[in-house]
Amino acid sequence: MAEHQLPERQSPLEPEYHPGSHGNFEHGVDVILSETRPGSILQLAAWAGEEKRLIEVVRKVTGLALPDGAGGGVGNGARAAFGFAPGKFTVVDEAEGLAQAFAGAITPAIGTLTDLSHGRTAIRIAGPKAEWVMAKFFAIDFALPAFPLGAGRSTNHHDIFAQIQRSGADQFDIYVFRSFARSFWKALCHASEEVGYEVQ
Amino acid sequence: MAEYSAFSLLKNALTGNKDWKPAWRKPDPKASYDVIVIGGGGHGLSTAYYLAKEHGITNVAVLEKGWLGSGNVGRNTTAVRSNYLLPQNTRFYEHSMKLWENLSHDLNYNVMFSQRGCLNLAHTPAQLDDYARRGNAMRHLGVDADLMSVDQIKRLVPALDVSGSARFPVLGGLMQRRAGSARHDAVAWGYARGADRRGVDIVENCEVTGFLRDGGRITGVSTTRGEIRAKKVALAVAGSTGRVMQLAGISHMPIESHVLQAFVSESLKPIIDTILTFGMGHFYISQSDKGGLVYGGDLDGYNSYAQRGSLPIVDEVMSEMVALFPGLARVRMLRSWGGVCDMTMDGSPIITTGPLPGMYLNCGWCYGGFKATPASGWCFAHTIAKDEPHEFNAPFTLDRFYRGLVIDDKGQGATPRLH
Amino acid sequence: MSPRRTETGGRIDRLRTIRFTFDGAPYTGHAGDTLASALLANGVTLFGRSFKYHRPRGLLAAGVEEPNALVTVLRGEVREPNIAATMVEIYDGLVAVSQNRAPSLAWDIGALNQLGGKVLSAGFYYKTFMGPVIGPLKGTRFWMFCEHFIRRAAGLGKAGTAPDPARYERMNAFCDVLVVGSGPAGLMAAKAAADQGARVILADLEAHFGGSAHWSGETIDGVPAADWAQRTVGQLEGNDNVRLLPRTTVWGYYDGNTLAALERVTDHKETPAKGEPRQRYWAIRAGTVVLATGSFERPLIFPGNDRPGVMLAHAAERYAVEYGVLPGQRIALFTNNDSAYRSAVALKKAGAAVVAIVDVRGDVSNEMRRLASEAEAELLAGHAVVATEGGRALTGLKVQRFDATNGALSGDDRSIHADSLLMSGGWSPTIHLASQAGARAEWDPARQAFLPPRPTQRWIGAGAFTGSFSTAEAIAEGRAAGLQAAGGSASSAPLPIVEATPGDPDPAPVFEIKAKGKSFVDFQHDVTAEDVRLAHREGFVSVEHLKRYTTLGMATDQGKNSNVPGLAIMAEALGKPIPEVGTTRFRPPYTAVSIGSLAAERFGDLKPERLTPMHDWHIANGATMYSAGLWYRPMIYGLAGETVEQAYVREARATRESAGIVDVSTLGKIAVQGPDAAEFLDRVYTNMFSTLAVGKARYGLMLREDGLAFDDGTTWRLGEQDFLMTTTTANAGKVMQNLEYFLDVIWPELKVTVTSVTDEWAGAAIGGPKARAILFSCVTGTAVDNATLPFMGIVHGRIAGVPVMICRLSFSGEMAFEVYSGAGYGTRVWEALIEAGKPFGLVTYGLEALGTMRIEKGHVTGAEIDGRTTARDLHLDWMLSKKKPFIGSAMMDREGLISPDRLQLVGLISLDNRPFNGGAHIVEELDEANPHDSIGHITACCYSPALSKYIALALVKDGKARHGTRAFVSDPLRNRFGPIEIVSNHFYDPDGSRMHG
Amino acid sequence: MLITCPYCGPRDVIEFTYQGDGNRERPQPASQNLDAWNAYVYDRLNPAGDHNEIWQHSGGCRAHLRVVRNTLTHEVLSTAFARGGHKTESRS
Ligand SMILES: Cc1cc2nc3c(=O)[nH]c(=O)nc-3n(C[C@H](O)[C@H](O)[C@H](O)COP(=O)(O)OP(=O)(O)OC[C@H]3O[C@@H](n4cnc5c(N)ncnc54)[C@H](O)[C@@H]3O)c2cc1C
Ligand SMILES: NC(=O)c1ccc[n+]([C@@H]2O[C@H](COP(=O)([O-])OP(=O)(O)OC[C@H]3O[C@@H](n4cnc5c(N)ncnc54)[C@H](O)[C@@H]3O)[C@@H](O)[C@H]2O)c1
Ligand SMILES: Cc1cc2nc3c(=O)[nH]c(=O)nc-3n(C[C@H](O)[C@H](O)[C@H](O)COP(=O)(O)O)c2cc1C
Ligand SMILES: [Zn+2]
Repeated sequence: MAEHQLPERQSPLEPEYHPGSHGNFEHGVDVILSETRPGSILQLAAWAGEEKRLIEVVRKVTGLALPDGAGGGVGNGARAAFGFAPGKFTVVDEAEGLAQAFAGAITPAIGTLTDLSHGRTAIRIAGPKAEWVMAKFFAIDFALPAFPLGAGRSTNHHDIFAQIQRSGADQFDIYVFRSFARSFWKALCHASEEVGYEVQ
Repeated sequence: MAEYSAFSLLKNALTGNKDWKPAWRKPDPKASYDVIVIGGGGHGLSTAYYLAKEHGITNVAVLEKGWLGSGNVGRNTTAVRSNYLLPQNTRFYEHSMKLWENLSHDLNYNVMFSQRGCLNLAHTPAQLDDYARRGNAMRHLGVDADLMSVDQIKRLVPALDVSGSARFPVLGGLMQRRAGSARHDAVAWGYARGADRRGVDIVENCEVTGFLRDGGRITGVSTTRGEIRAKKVALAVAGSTGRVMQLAGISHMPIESHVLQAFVSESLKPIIDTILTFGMGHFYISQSDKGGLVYGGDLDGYNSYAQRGSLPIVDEVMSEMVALFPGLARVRMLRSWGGVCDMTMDGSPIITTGPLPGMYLNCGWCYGGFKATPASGWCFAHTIAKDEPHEFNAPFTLDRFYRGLVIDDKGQGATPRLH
Repeated sequence: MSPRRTETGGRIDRLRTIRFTFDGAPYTGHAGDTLASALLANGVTLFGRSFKYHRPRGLLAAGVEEPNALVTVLRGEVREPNIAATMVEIYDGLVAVSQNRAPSLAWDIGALNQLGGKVLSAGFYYKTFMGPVIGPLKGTRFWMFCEHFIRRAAGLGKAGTAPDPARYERMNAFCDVLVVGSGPAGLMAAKAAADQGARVILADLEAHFGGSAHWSGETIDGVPAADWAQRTVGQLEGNDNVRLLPRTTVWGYYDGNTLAALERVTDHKETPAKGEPRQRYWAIRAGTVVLATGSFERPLIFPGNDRPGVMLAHAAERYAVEYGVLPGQRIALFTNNDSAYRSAVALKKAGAAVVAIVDVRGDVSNEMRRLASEAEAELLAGHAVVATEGGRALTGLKVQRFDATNGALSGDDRSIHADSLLMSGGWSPTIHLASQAGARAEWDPARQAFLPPRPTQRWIGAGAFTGSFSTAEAIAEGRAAGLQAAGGSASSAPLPIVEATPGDPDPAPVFEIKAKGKSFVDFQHDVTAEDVRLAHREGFVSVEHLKRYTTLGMATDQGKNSNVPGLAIMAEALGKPIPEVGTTRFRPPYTAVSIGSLAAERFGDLKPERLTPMHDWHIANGATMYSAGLWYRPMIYGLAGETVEQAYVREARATRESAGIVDVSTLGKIAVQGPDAAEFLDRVYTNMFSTLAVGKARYGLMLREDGLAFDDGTTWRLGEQDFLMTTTTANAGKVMQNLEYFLDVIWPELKVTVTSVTDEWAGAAIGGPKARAILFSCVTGTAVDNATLPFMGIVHGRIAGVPVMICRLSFSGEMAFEVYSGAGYGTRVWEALIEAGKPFGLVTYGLEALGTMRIEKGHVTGAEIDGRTTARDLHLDWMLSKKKPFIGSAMMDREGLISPDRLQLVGLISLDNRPFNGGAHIVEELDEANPHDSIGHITACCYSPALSKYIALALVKDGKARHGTRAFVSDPLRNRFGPIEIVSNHFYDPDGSRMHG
Repeated sequence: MLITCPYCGPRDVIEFTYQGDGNRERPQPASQNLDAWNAYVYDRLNPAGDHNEIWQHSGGCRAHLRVVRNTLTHEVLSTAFARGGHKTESRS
């Protein structure tokens, strides 16, 4: 099948996305906020007992070696994967088209594949105060020993569901529902004012 | 016992207030009674009062496991209204309202019933229609109801944010002007004194721990103060219904016990002169005569007998409060507490004979039974005395769930935490 | 120099002068002062008026428990009432005013209440104001008349209505050890736990760490206790694993070792930094909590004990040592225990004359006698204060001989000239947090105090909190607690060495001196010892009745000063020991917390906004938005000068005449996938889905377990094992939860995943006679003719280069299509459709027009599926499959659900050509004055452009049988009455020929 | 209150939705025994003490859990996936 060149997607953050430094930044910015706009965000779900096979499929298709265990995850800059629920994984790729790559591989015997590339918005927060700002929103422990590198967590901030992956010692990738993304982004900017933030 | 009046107050003041007598006696329980009422809350006490007053049955004991009024009658937010949607409820609560309107005189005890109105705020046109439906339903049963415009609301409650910029702007509201609030403790004490004056024994610190039976028939109770026999045993234990029914061998009921929290602020000069509810959440508020803002919100949402709540509801209630009243952010919450509510599967109460012979059951008040206190006792007394319900409580049977005759004002079905 | 400031001493910064006003008068103080200490230094004695009698009141305390000196702090228009002056740190430009007085604090008209005296005894209002039993003032009238004045007289401060511009914030924290209180015990605990490598949070409500070490004058490890505390704090500060939270009150101890704390971040600052919150609400989940919250000193109850100038002994000590302020020049002390002697010495050292120590105990130890002489105070052992003198400030007191064993007074009274009387009635451990879970505190007869209950959660106590009132014990217990909390083993390292004033921790069991005059137990609420005895006489003897009858302990200090003395008086009246009377229940918060702080980040932002992909387009193109749950949806796209009705009528008419397009992205969308997906849907829906062909959609209905209607929507079969379910906007979340529940709990054997894909897809519904032509002009990659895309068919193609999925289905009743695309392309597809529609007269329409067209068609929505209706009530019984069980099938035929007098869906036509209102009722006989006998109500109404009539849907008793009959609309709320005709709910195109095409 | 999700670990109650009495047994789908259906839909054990109940970790992994929790103390005694499998004992 010939691939059409697809138009650029519209970001839900657009009117509220203001690159530059904001808030109390006179003494430097302590967090950097950005929208990472991955081309593909997939949910893979394995039937009970099929998790290992699914992990193997992920490795074959993406080259990512998912650790087996609740909330385990990996990333390599361009691609990332993490568990967020029993038998369920989020797999992200900078590029579009990851769903097609998985289409044949996730057989009905293993589980299901759901494309959420449009449905979730990916926001990255990085910097020395990333944990501090995240703690304003989510009742989970962001300290490195409790939330190791690569790991994933499902949680929520009131009405807003979030899947969070730790993509660096001082860096988190947050996946929120697209329809809530603008509200969440505004709240995140607001909460970051105290420490000074930069939007990239 | 002395009548209460301005005159008696003055006379006693002159003698150093030395002559006041206990508001009710503290008798030891007798070996047997015509009727035992279990539960010294509002409903148990009013039941005893009306048994004596309306039916001449005075050989009655009210057994209370703790101190009188230690249950929900002593910890509720005191909203009294009859603004229900469904006619079964409206008729019953309107009967209660009429009793409230004369209660202080009836009891010779100032229960401070103040008809300062209850206003339900609407935030969407659909909600306004819903309230109109309810208000019209009330009007068709002869109960007062009005729709209020935003301007009228602004004048009534100047502190309220009615600006269009609010996340959920106020579009109007349903007002029941005859609604109001009463002093919760005074209601318990007033009924206790009234019942006591008519010969009822009010026995505190007397917990029912079992039921006496003769065959299938209930013939009395065992208590922490000994066995007590009775021709009729009536339950009015609200949040403890599940526990007490289990003592009678009935392990399952269409009831879950849930905790509801309430809050009071530090005392303030008058700022909110009515009862107000938020349409986009569960928040409601009024101001006590002492000046404290008395407010609350939703159930904590899980089974509990613990009379205390968890933090998320605290946050939720306060968020909703400042959404309506951004000027009150600097007012401070002084105390919070919880009560155990007997939530039924349709959110409406149960007042019935049975389910066991010799037993009478009054329960299922959810978080709204304070307003029912007079009518509940009045109807329950009738049911006990006549062995059949009065038409006001006839719909509130126990088998209505099974027969598909639920009285579901909120339309939430058998999910008690949502009623 | 201000009259009461000492020459030296105190932990204030004398080089920094701070200017503020109180009741409009300008004052100065120093950095480190509280409003209380600064005013005291300026010679102010009158701080407030009491609640009931409006008696003049001075400072009682120096900390959070202050009941008298409540002020309102103003920041511009924004008011913060009822703040204890002892807790306000002054800053330049602070504006504070007194409360509950008119016209001024010094001359308060409310003081006339004192004349009411005995009439206004406890509970008086229950006995009067009932008014006449007959006549116009019967019922509630007379009471409400009186109440009007009572309400105005009651209340403390005045709340503001100006919106608070401050920012509030929440912070979630996790730690191994939370230490509450930073006195010697808390500091040691924090240090010990931190040294073990535990994650530690140390919180203290005061601005400075150190607790009593901050002002005790003791020596620890050879340096002043305050310096030791500072050094210890310094050691903690350096640790990565320690978070220090000054000005942070831990106010609630909740289940699961979750504690709530309030940090006052900028209340002490003139202006906050950018983005800095005024207050931060900490929700702390702690492994173990060390409670090192210290203790409160109790007042003694004697006549005139509320006169300005009568103060707690340790408070005076604090003012002197911490702030360099003397509460008076000639000071007398009145005590039942040893701790006041230390205070006497401290005050003497600070420069005051200590004229007398009145001790109720006959035999006072030699050590204390020595301290008395060190303070150069006359010791009056076996004496008691029986009166105080003065007006708005103390001028003297009277003492008499006192027998502590029986409370008897004897001999002549003797006057002592003093401008300050300090009292100590013993100490009560601060057990509030430990008791919040409802556990019973235990009375210790030696300490004459309630000690903490046995832990119901993971906490360890230390220091004065446990009743160990010496600093050496506090230090030892603190370290042990810290070690234990961090999982460390006992340490053999030497403990810091304490040099402290000696003293016996046990007071004499004397609480009240019974003499002539009003003796206050609850200062703020004016509850006197006599009120407690009146409660006893009237039978309100249980401690909870005592509290409620007299309001003892219900004031802003929540009984911190009054509970134990009140209990003791009741116990004596009953002739029972104190523990048999019990103590009232401790409740959160420990001290009052601002409501803004609890709303935290939701202050000003209660709920997030949920936006469709085309939201910005709607706004830019003149839509009036309507909030539907959290979503925003276009209501109308009004033209200049149009009313709402004109707009929706135009939009609906144009749709039926040519074509209209509406954003349906908010519909709930759930991917139902897996080998058992079809089987699952058969169980969930009342009708069959396993028979649905791939590439087709079907309308489905769900019931609740109890047999009532739950939700409806179309479900599309995209593949053999792949369905896309749509739900109503309002029920999307509920349906999702219901599906998950059944899959997890009831039918775990089914291999199905359900995933919310609401946000994945943008949806546009385009309908009307020209709709197909419009699609034809812009869709590529698929045909859209009747054969390729029949009713309920699905095709995949492209619009503007974007992949789309098109299903032919109709809510409006017209030939209509739902066009789904990836949400990121939603606006692009939407714009392309609009562009393509231009030649065809395509209009955008909003919810009002959508509603109008669905009413014309008689389709149901949430107004009809309202949780009380059945499928039959809504004439959807044709959807109830008889071939299979489904959720609700077993329950739906119970007697109440099939009875003939149920409300059933009908249509109504206005016969007087006037509009209906939603929520109006229907009657058979019109009675405008006394409306009665409603037979139903309107659920939705509109002007129907298709019928050129005002129409409505309604639920009416036995409605189906009434088709073709007349009745009346009865809407007393809006005074709208008039004749109607009851008809079928299918007003328009009942056989569906338009949508089938 | 904290509930330990076997997948996500201990989480605040705010992340969970209560789904009630876990002792109820749903009749077979085709069952015509109305008493059994009524009991399933309407009757609750509602004990004062340990209670077997269902919670959904709706603000997390969305799994349903069987939780044993004391209704007098709110202490969570154990949690397990409703689908079976991993169980976490909390009582120390
Ligand atoms: C926070 C809160 C706010 C509320 N707000 C409102 C409101 O604004 N308006 C409104 O109308 N309603 C409100 N309610 C509901 C209302 O308080 C109750 O529905 C009503 O009080 C219940 O009736 P009662 O007074 O008889 O119950 P209770 O006062 O609870 O009486 C039951 C009594 O039974 C006793 N008992 C239990 N077991 C035994 C035993 N084995 N032996 C002896 N005695 C026993 C209990 O100790 C208790 O005293 C609220 C409830 C709560 C918790
Ligand atoms: N009879 C006596 O002489 C007597 C009696 C009691 C105490 N003391 C003295 O008290 C000291 C006891 O030391 P300690 O460390 O146990 O207590 P402490 O009084 O020194 O410290 C307690 C600290 O806890 C803080 N605190 C209380 N509740 C809090 C809350 N909810 N949130 C945050 N902070 C809170 C207080 O602000 C205070 O700083 C000793 O120095 C002892 O000599 C003496
Ligand atoms: C209408 C109302 C007003 C109240 N006002 C106050 C108040 O001003 N001060 C106070 O301390 N408590 C107040 N309370 C709360 C009670 O002190 C108490 O917490 C409540 O009755 C529950 O009892 P418990 O906390 O002993 O369980 C009020 C309660 C109600 C119902
Ligand atoms: Zn989980």
